[in-house]
Amino acid sequence: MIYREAGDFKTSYRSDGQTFPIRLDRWGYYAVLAVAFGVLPFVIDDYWANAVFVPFLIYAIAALGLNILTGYAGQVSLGTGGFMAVGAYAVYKLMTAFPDISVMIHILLAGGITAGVGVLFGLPSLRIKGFYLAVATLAAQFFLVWLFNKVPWFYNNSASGQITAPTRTVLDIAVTGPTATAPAKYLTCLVFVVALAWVARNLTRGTIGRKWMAIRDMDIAAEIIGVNPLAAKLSAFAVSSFFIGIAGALLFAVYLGAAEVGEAFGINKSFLVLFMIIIGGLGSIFGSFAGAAFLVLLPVLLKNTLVGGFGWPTDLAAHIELMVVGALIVTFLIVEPHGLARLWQLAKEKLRLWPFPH
Amino acid sequence: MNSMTDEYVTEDGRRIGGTVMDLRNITLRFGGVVAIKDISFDIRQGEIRAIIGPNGAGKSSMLNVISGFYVPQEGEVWFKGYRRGPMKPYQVARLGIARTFQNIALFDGMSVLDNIMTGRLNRMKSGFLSQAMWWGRAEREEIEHREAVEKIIDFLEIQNIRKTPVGRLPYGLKKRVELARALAAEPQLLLLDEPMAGMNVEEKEDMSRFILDVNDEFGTTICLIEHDMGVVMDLSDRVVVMDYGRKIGDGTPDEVRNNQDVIDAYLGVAHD
Amino acid sequence: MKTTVPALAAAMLMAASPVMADLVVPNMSYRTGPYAANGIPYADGFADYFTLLNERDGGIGGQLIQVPECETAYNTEKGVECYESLKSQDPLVLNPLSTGITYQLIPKVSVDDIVLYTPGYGRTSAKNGEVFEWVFNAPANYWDGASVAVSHILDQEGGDLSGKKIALVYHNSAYGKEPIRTLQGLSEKHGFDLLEIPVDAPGQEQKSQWLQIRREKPDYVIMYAWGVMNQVAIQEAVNIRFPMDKFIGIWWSGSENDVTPAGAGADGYKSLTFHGVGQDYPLYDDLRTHVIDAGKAAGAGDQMGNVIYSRGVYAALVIAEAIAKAQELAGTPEIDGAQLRDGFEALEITPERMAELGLPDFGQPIALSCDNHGGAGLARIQQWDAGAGEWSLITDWIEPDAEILQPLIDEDSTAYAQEAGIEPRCN
Amino acid sequence: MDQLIFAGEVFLNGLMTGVMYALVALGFVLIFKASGVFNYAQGVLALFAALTLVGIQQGQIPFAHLINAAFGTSLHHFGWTVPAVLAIALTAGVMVLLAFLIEKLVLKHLVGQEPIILFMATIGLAYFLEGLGDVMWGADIKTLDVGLPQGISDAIESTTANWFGYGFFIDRLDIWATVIAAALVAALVAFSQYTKQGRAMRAVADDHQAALSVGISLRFIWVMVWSIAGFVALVAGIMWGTKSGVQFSLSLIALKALPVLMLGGFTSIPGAIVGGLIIGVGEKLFEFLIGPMVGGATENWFAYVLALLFLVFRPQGLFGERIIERV
Repeated sequence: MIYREAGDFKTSYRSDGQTFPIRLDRWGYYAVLAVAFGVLPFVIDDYWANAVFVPFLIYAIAALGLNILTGYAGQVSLGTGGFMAVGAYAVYKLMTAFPDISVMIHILLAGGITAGVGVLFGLPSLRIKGFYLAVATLAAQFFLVWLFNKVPWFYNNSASGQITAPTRTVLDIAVTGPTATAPAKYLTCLVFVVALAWVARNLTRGTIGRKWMAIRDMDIAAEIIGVNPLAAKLSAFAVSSFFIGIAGALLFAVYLGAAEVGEAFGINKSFLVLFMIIIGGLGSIFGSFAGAAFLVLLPVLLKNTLVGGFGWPTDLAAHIELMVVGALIVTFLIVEPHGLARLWQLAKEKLRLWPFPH
Repeated sequence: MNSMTDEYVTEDGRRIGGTVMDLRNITLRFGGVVAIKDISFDIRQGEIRAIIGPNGAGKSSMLNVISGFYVPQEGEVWFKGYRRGPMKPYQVARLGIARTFQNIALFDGMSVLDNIMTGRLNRMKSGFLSQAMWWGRAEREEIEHREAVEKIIDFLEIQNIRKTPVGRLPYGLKKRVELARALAAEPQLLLLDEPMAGMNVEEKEDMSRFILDVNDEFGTTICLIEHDMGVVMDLSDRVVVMDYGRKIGDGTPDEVRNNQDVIDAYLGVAHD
Repeated sequence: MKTTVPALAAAMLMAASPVMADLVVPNMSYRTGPYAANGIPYADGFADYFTLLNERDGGIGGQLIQVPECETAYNTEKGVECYESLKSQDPLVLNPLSTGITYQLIPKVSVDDIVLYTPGYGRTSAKNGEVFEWVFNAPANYWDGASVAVSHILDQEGGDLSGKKIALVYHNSAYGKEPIRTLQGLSEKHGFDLLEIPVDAPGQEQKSQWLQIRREKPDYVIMYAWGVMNQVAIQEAVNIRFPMDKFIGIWWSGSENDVTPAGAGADGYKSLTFHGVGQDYPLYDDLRTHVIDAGKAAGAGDQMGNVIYSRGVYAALVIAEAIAKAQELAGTPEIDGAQLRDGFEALEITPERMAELGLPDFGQPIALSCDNHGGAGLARIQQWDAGAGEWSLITDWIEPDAEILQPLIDEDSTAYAQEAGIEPRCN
Repeated sequence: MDQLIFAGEVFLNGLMTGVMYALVALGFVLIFKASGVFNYAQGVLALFAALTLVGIQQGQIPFAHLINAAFGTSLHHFGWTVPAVLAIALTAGVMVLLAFLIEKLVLKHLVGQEPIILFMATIGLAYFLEGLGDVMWGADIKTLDVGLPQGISDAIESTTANWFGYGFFIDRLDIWATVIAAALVAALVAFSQYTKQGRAMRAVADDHQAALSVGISLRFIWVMVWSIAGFVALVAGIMWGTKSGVQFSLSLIALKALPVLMLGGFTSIPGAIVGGLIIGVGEKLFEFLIGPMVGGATENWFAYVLALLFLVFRPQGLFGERIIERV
């Protein structure tokens, strides 16, 4: 009865265009932010940070990025892993070459470099469409992984080609390297997530977002009403890669601490992030978060239930996890192709009308 | 009628100006098939110009040439006194030409409001950073253009559906939204591709009224393709008649109605 | 985000459960994923040995050993999750059987006081205990392996390799690239040509590489492969009729899994090993009685005696010995990670002790110290007998070339110490 | 001169590898033509088929591991072995059953969805089948032997040695694969030309609506096509499994087939074959000629980059029809 629009009149176009038009949503959002910044950092332990929250936040950024490209601009990409690798290696090179500059700036620069690479590999999207493009982006995936494995300059000539994140501090608190504490890692990722989600929301509600969606829904019509397809597609590739590059940089520097390109940024990463946006909801900011949360938590939950709860062998649990993830993807596509975001929206619509459904 | 630049005022008091669009000896081929053969005609400021003809006459191709989607192999397209070189469709749109489509080409994943807002994309100038931050120009612009769009929404009487995703709308309303999107661009030349196709009489009447009102109130030059002869004759100032890719008639509705070639084409007289 | 809250709560409940007083030696295994075929026997061997100690001896020094298993699927992210969830159980030592996960854990274990034991894999320069306080890679590492392989070839060729050509076929990853510098150094020293042939993971298709070998006719092929790359490489070598006795794999390319698919053609294939082969040891009788037949085996019990299984047993054995040593030094059976590190650094496993443990002549003598975390690095050559379907040892222990290796180890560990800001210890 | 002869050998081996790629790509094309589904799971189907074949041959008890874990039993084998031919027939039966289940549980509910949604559904299916295969038959590596020969062909080696002074290496397994692939394609063509079901299949491929209106059951066609694709996957699984043993990595051959499809077009069987050959030869020659200059191991990406460049200049693929955009 409390959750509704009635009495919540919009008196200006400005208030009509805001992100959370319903007051309770707005409060909910502020409450989540308050908990995320004000409570969690004080209670989070290593396991929760490293096994759940940090990967969730990082994947949320990657999912946001891919969602901009795939969900908003309609260009399916399977190159996410490769672009994350660009971010990771860029941040590694920057961190080791300019140790005196803040790592936060390095991470942003890594995103920028990835954006450039993304634009380069986005060029064929002008000519290639649909799943031809999806397969074509695999060229980026495989080529980039090969490149980072092959050229010793990228990994500072280390014997094995592994890159290891040195310790860097922000405000004298270590955020990368072994001494970084769980809250520090968590907060670093959280800051990026909040800022980038806000940027994603702004971009998708304005002119650029409408161009992307117009290209997605009907590219020919979009061009005829005046959308430059090259600019629209490449800007989507650039923004998307920027996000994904930052996710890759955080994944390497903050989360894993050491990485090897073929293993950490292989094609499975591309699929994982794609699954996140399918399950979460294409073309939805909320969906990117929901999908990332779902696919980060599901394996942890299944493992703890099957292995910890039932005492089943770990390998069986891992196989069943594959089956469950696969079945869930199919089920989502059948039942709700718009993902968790639509389910959430439907639930809210029901709630808004409750208790008088008609 | 013969002088291109003479301005005149119609019986119902609309001011018709000089030539806006001039098509000279247009020929368009797809592989070996000739879709348009050596057609010339003009469109004048403020008028409602119709292109009619039987199925397969090349009307849609003609409209696509005007909108820049097809580039003719021969002939010249002059717009506002300049010869238009080969251009990308989006560049043509930026010159001030907007259109609707025979098979509705709305963006199904977006709301009515967003669809219409896309019509104003070319008028929005805020930079990338401003948009990313939603600060200054981006937000101001959004509100300004929203106001303009709301006027069109009021004008076309679609206030109650502005937040509905267009995918859920019935056919007639979609046509209206498409018109709204084209109008939102405040075009100098508005192209309507069979705006009344598939409508019932009542919807057609509504649509005719909107077209006339658009022309009247905003002074928009309109070029339309239509099947329904009756509607066309009532609406338009001048009519081009096409058949098998050729122009077989051009003039006021009355002139065209009495043209023997046109009568033959519509009555289906056998071609030799 | 709201939907995740109950799920989180449930997961929290599950993750927090195990608390115990026993000594915890987790088994970071991979029974799934691309390398499962090798991960399964290793994990079985590792767990079975501790089960044996618990069942037969009541643990070590009266302390039962808990071996919680965590599936990494050879995936670094699952490795992190495993590390964090295992960390809450206060483990003494970790053995992730993955070079990638090892690199990731090296910085972390030094903060969390956990020993990282990576026999025959991981970061080679971790042999330098002055820099890598918490990491042990005895008895042998990748570079030792490369050097021993070349020593064996030298032996075969009567001590002269000048003008010879040796090809290195390697898994194009951190692991596969490890021996390159060693071999480059050795090639300079002994005057042989080195031909580097990378194979991208997974290595399902290696026709180009083996055609190249056929064309360039190297005298010997040394292989650093893992997973399906092993089987395909051996099959392709058989196909091009490369002389099998001139084809030498690292110890990770020398299990039954790798040679059986190639059938009789694989006869004579050689690989390195740093432990004995077969089941002909008294310990295996104990394992059978107390573990397999008692129904307490970690796996299906069908992997026993398999090379990788034995390697799992050996890794467990070294850890167990280090625990015993640590208990002795600390004067208490309830040791912690730091005490185990001291135990490792004082570890001495003599041939007599190996015989006592039921594995006579199974492993080399091990004696570690504060600065030497890698042991002597000896290895032997085993050869496959396809008819009998078993490996046999054909050489005695061969020493690696410290003259080449030590500068490399110093260089790499110094670089790491600088990058990570570590002060050398042990002085 | 030597380089040229070597290149000749590399070329021939590339052709043979190309046949193996085409074999996988064929399964994709069949399903895409008849149902418009880009079946990413084709590679996993091959793995699943090979696993099932070995499991049946060796008399493994399916789901033994799961049953053991749930009920504390220790089952593993029935204790019999099945002859190869019978095992292949039984596996084909399993693949038909699988096709039926996929249609019933997945495809039926996705009729009319956008192609990209269907594509993503098959990625989900791939994950599921991968897990299912492991749970049913275990994740250890299995040797697949149905009696196909392997190793260098002496006849070709000695002949070419006489001709060029350098004996070419051709794997007998590859020769067999080529023969079998040719037979398979011939059988498929014959089936689609001369049988009622085959004609129905082509009708559906041409025009769904029209085929429905003349009374062809779409569901039957889909089950049939997926069964055939399952059978093609079985053949591919046998070939690749004989080469490298049956294990998880087998499913990754799908990644080799994707550039083949981009090159050959998704709807053309000749395209799949020619595309396979081009990719096979291209990547081998590139590795031979350019590989040494850039450090080798180029094969993983070369096929994709080749296909990508090709598509930029010819977006409809090798045999696809020219796309005319209209509004």
